[in-house]
Amino acid sequence: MTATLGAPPAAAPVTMASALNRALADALEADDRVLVFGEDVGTLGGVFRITDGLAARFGDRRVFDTPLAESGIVGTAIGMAMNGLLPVVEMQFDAFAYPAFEQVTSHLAKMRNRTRGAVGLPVVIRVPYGGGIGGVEHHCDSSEAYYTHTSGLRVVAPGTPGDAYDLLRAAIDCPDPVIFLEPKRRYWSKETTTLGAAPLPIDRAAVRRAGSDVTLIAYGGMLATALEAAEAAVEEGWDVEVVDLRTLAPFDDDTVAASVRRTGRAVVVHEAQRFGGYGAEVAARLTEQCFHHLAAPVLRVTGFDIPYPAPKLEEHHLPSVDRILDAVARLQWDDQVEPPRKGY
Amino acid sequence: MTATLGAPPAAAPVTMASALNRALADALEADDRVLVFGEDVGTLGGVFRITDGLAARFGDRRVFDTPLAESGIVGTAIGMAMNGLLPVVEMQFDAFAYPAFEQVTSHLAKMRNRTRGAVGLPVVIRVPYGGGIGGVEHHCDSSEAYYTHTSGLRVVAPGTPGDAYDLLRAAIDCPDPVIFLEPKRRYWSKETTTLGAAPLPIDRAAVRRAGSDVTLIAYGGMLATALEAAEAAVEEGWDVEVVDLRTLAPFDDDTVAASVRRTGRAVVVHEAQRFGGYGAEVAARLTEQCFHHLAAPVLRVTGFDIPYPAPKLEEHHLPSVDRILDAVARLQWDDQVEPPRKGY
Amino acid sequence: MVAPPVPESAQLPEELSDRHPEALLPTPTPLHLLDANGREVDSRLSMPEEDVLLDLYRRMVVGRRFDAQATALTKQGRLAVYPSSRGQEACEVGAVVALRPQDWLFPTYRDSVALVTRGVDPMETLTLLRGDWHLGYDPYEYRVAPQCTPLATNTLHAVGLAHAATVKGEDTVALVLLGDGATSEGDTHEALNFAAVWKSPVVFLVQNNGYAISVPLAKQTAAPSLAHKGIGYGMPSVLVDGNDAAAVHVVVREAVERAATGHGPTLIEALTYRIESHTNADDAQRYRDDAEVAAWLERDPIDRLERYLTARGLLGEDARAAITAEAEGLASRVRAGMNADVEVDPMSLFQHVYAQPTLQLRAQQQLLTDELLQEAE
Amino acid sequence: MVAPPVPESAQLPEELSDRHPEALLPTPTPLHLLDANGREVDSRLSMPEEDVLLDLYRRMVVGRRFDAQATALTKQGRLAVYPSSRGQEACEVGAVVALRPQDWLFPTYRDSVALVTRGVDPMETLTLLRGDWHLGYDPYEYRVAPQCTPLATNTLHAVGLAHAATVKGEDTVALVLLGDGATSEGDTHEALNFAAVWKSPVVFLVQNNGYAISVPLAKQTAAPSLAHKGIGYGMPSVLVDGNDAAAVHVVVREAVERAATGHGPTLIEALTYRIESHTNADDAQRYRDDAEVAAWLERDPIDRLERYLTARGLLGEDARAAITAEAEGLASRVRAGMNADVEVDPMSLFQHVYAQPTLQLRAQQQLLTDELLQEAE
Ligand SMILES: Cc1ncc(C[n+]2csc(CCOP(=O)(O)OP(=O)(O)O)c2C)c(N)n1
Ligand SMILES: Cc1ncc(C[n+]2csc(CCOP(=O)(O)OP(=O)(O)O)c2C)c(N)n1
Ligand SMILES: [Mg+2]
Ligand SMILES: [Mg+2]
Repeated sequence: MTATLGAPPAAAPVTMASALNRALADALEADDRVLVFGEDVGTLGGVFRITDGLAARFGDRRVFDTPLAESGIVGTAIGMAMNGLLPVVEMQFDAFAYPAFEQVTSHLAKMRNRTRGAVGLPVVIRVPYGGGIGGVEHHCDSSEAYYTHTSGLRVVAPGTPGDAYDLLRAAIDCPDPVIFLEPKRRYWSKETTTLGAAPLPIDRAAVRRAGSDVTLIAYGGMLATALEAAEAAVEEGWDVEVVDLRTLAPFDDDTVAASVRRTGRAVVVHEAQRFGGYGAEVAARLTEQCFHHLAAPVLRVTGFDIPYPAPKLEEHHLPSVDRILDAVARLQWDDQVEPPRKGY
Repeated sequence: MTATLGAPPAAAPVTMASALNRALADALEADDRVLVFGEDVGTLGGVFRITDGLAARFGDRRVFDTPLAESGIVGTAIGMAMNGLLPVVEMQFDAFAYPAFEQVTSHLAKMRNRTRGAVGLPVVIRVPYGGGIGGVEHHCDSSEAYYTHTSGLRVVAPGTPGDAYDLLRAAIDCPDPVIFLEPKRRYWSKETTTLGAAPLPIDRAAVRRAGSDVTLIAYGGMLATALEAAEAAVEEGWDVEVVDLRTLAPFDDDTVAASVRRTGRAVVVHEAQRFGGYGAEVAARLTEQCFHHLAAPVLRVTGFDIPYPAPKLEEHHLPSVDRILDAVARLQWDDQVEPPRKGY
Repeated sequence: MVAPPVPESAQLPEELSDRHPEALLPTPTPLHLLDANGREVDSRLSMPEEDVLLDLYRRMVVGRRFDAQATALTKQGRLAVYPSSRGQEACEVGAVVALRPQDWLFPTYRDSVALVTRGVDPMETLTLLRGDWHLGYDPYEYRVAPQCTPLATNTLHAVGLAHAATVKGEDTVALVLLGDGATSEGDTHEALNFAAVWKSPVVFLVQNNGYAISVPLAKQTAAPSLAHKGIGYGMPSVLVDGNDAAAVHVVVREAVERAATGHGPTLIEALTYRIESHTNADDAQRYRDDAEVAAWLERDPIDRLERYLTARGLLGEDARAAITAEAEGLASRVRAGMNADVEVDPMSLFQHVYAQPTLQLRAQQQLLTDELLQEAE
Repeated sequence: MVAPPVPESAQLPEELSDRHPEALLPTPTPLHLLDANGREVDSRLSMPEEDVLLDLYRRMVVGRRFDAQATALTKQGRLAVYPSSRGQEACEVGAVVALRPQDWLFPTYRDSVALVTRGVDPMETLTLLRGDWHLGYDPYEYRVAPQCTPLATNTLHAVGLAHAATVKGEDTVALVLLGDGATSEGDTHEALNFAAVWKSPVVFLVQNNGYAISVPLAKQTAAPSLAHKGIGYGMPSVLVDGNDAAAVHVVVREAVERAATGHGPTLIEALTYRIESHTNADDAQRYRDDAEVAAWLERDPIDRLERYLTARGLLGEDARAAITAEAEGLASRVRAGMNADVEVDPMSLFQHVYAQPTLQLRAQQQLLTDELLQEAE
């Protein structure tokens, strides 16, 4: 292999925002059927500039602003998908996807099944989600639990720029509808990577940091916090493994359960409110699958059961490194009552 | 006490439908601020006849049909509650509440908190939910997980006629917004009871059947099935306790955890799809609270992760007595590997 | 301000509507071609060709027979539920016959007669209502979307499909059916707006049958007519007698033509009446008078066209006999089909939830398989 | 069909609209009282009393000063975000001054100047935008609903509140503000419809400022005007020059009067322009020309009324000085208030989620308390 021929492009620092922009551009380039639309995604390039430059490059037939109506955006995307197109739509902020809830649950999620496979709906709904950016009310919701509970949807939440690229390309290629959750707080985070060089399949979790004592399970906006906590735990003498779910539904049981069986302890982390949150599913299914390997219950570090707080208080609501470490500390490291099980 | 004065009214057989009707009538009678409205609830008395006769009795100023728009119904109910009324609205079927999702999540659930307690919204949303009645698509959803995950809402699901009465009266009296889930399949079930004679508080679970070997946790449409399973389990030699949650959120940890600590084994049952379902929360929190008392993981018996099936196949989807018994059987009764823990 | 006169033709060049928005308003009374007695009336519409009229008649008779058969099957417990189109045949047939093969139909639960008219296999039409599965036909085969139950949601699908046709440069028009009640839903508003802004080739046909289950129109809207909503979107609108198949047909045909030639969407309100209860599970006597039903029976869409055709000598004994035979043939096929028990494979529950079954669904399928084996033992 | 002439007054008796639905349409050009140079024009509206005009002027000047101060505070990082009303003062002030004490205002995020005009404490107005809490004032104190961010959802709250007033026999009118973009949401449709069917005492004021963030009106609607939507609900509608405070005021006052006297809701579209970017976080240069902004600056609502008042000798030096002093006083109070750091008690996170804190929330509060104690150590 020479330096000029077939050499992979050099890795370069890239933000998640520009990785997403590149994924959209490459998908538009690769397949004429891809359309990008939503509120302010055309001329403006989106309020987060994720679609910056796309309308100019691909024309307003393929990248365009719609009237201001989210049910309308998702409902027409469904019709377009029925007619052979691949719509990628943007909901401007998480809570502003709620008006489309009926179209998502009653149609987008069910159409393939209702029609016995005749009508698939390869629609991607991009949702900037989560907090940590000082946004005012309604701008920081984490609504993954609503979507992951809805059979027929795939739900994806990248935690790194590289994954943002790979997962968005995979979501657009996917024949199933995908709710694509973009962690706002990570839009401007950087990674030095070669986009698209070695994509992991869309439905696979990834072990981001190997460790033997406890498994931290995170995704999207909380991945970086979990990794930070894992580093901080070294000081406490804990060897922490971090699993990045990448795809929330369907769940990669194999990867996650293997990790938890290895470590015997697990903490799942998310920003969303705790009760009935996605972490409950993770905890319940891991307990079902790994009960005899668990030295302690699977713990959850989550937002509180409150409406997302105002900017001045969000730091208290959001899972922090300390709160994660506190949970890890509660995992009965010196359990006198219960002897360590087989393997520990 | 004489036979004529102060004697409680004699217990009589009553269906859940008529208990609900009576609760509405008594609430309308008791408080002028109560209004009942929705689609077809006036002249027709509702498609399930839950509001039968109310418009005639209380007039169309207090019981009335709205235009056909669920976001409109919930949104105007919010405005009415802001102005001192107590709206009790009906969503005709479970899936037809989805158009109101934004009003429910972004306003109904949050208003009290946003306004620092200045504006409470004592709205009750009645939702006939669940299947088992041979209904066609979109008529049999179980959407409790969407609501229980939404901080600020109370979610209630009666399993018996007596409770239907008590809980609906309590919901209407409650200063918080309540999603009131009525199990369609139980509308015509009967109980011999004196309505309102001895109501349990709205946020308390009830042990419906005492037992020492395992706790079945159920609510709404699955309560009867769980009780049936408990009876059938006697033959297998299992002494099954049945806890009726009554209120799904906020959760009555004390009652449920006490039962599970006693029995050391638990199965939670619901019709809704499994992944991210309400049962995940129940399993996760009981495991957190009772880990050292558990002889086996908390198991879930739920609908499959599919859109609600057509009438001919629903029996295969819905938790049955057999499926519950199978789960109970999987609770490692003769666990050779792990010795029974303290207390068992 | 005095509004300019409305032009004679519904084929409204866009410049005109820009200069004179009032041209987007419907006529104050419904357009029609035949009065209730089947007599031709003065109209701005022109009468369709004779073979078209005969075709409309034939399909209405066949459609009604199908409808009656389906209703009968509910009484025998062979259908879980059936929302009848009886009385609305002029809308269902008149509109569908105006579609070209490449066009799409977006029907509701009410519109089984429209499906049969479009050529959907009658047994496939009834799959949903028999409770076998959510849908019995392949939408692409007939260019008919699944019958839609969540009200008004199909309006947006129609706009999306039509817009995609525009994007792809295809000559396809989408006709979406909705009821008077469904016009109150937010989705209807969003669909009318998207269609108008995008100038999508869509025809919105509101079958205003006076009720949304038990709720009469007066509790649904205070508008002069539902067609008066069009101008608020910049969309031409038409009010038509929905029991006059010829008029419905012409009006929809014009709208399809407008759409196909790049002039954008049309909103049509057809005034009609549902003769049966909302579904067999409903009891219409709780909310409407027999006298009202009787008055509408006088305006029956089939009788009306039959009188016209008979008076013009276009409907001889032979033709009648052939149509009756066709209708009875269909009915007996439906009876036979519905009386045969259909087995639905429980394993199909897990198919097509995703393009590829997930590991979790495979495990759940295994659980059910085991249960069924155990039961069989 | 020739439409009947529109009657002179907006005070439309209902019978008339029944007979002549076209009477519900807006005028083809916006109603106004003053041209861009502050000269009185021929109008079907009558000029408000002089003290009212002076009051409108004063409040616009004060409102603009407040707005400028808030914008400045975003640059200093003292406000998380601020959506400016600059350029829209005629709408915000003209409308709010038309409300009676017992009426309610349902504003959006854009309408801080409307709040200040209504008398909401300026510091309480900014609580949301400073990021202290979601709302700084007690809605019942001012009869002002929380500023609404989810677009169009407040239209339904206004209808509900107004309907409740009717049910309770109270004389209360609800004025709801929304933008041109918000008219595309389904909730707007449902609200207009419910209000019209219920004849609720509501006034819908659409501030059409030409853009929804970056999206121009032409991509939002194809309607002749947004006011043309009224007829589709059977609701009278008015198109008004939104930079003419006197005209906005009179039109809203008439609508409030109609509502209060049992004649139901009115839809008003006011044509205006937002001079600043959508919020301080937005960059309007990405989607509109400086020339367009310049043209609208020529139509400034304050200048216009100032010229009129000055020409009529109603605005002397003393009055000007007093108004300037009031505005500057407000601005410096706002500056002082915003420069003082406000502590927000983290424990307030758990309050008012329910009327009584749940056991779970108490446990979560304990967790946070412990954390904070640990940190403090
Ligand atoms: C979103 C939604 N809400 C409620 C229903 C329940 N529902 C089914 S049909 C119907 C009445 C519809 O009336 P209309 O649109 O006039 O149609 P018609 O039945 O008269 O043909 C209602 C309320 C539904 N299917 N979808
Ligand atoms: C339901 C919903 N969708 C999207 C948004 C994001 N958003 C905030 S303001 C805005 C534009 C609103 O335009 P318009 O209604 O014209 O009001 P203006 O800002 O011009 O006053 C958008 C899209 C929102 N707040 N709510
Ligand atoms: Mg109808
Ligand atoms: Mg605007």
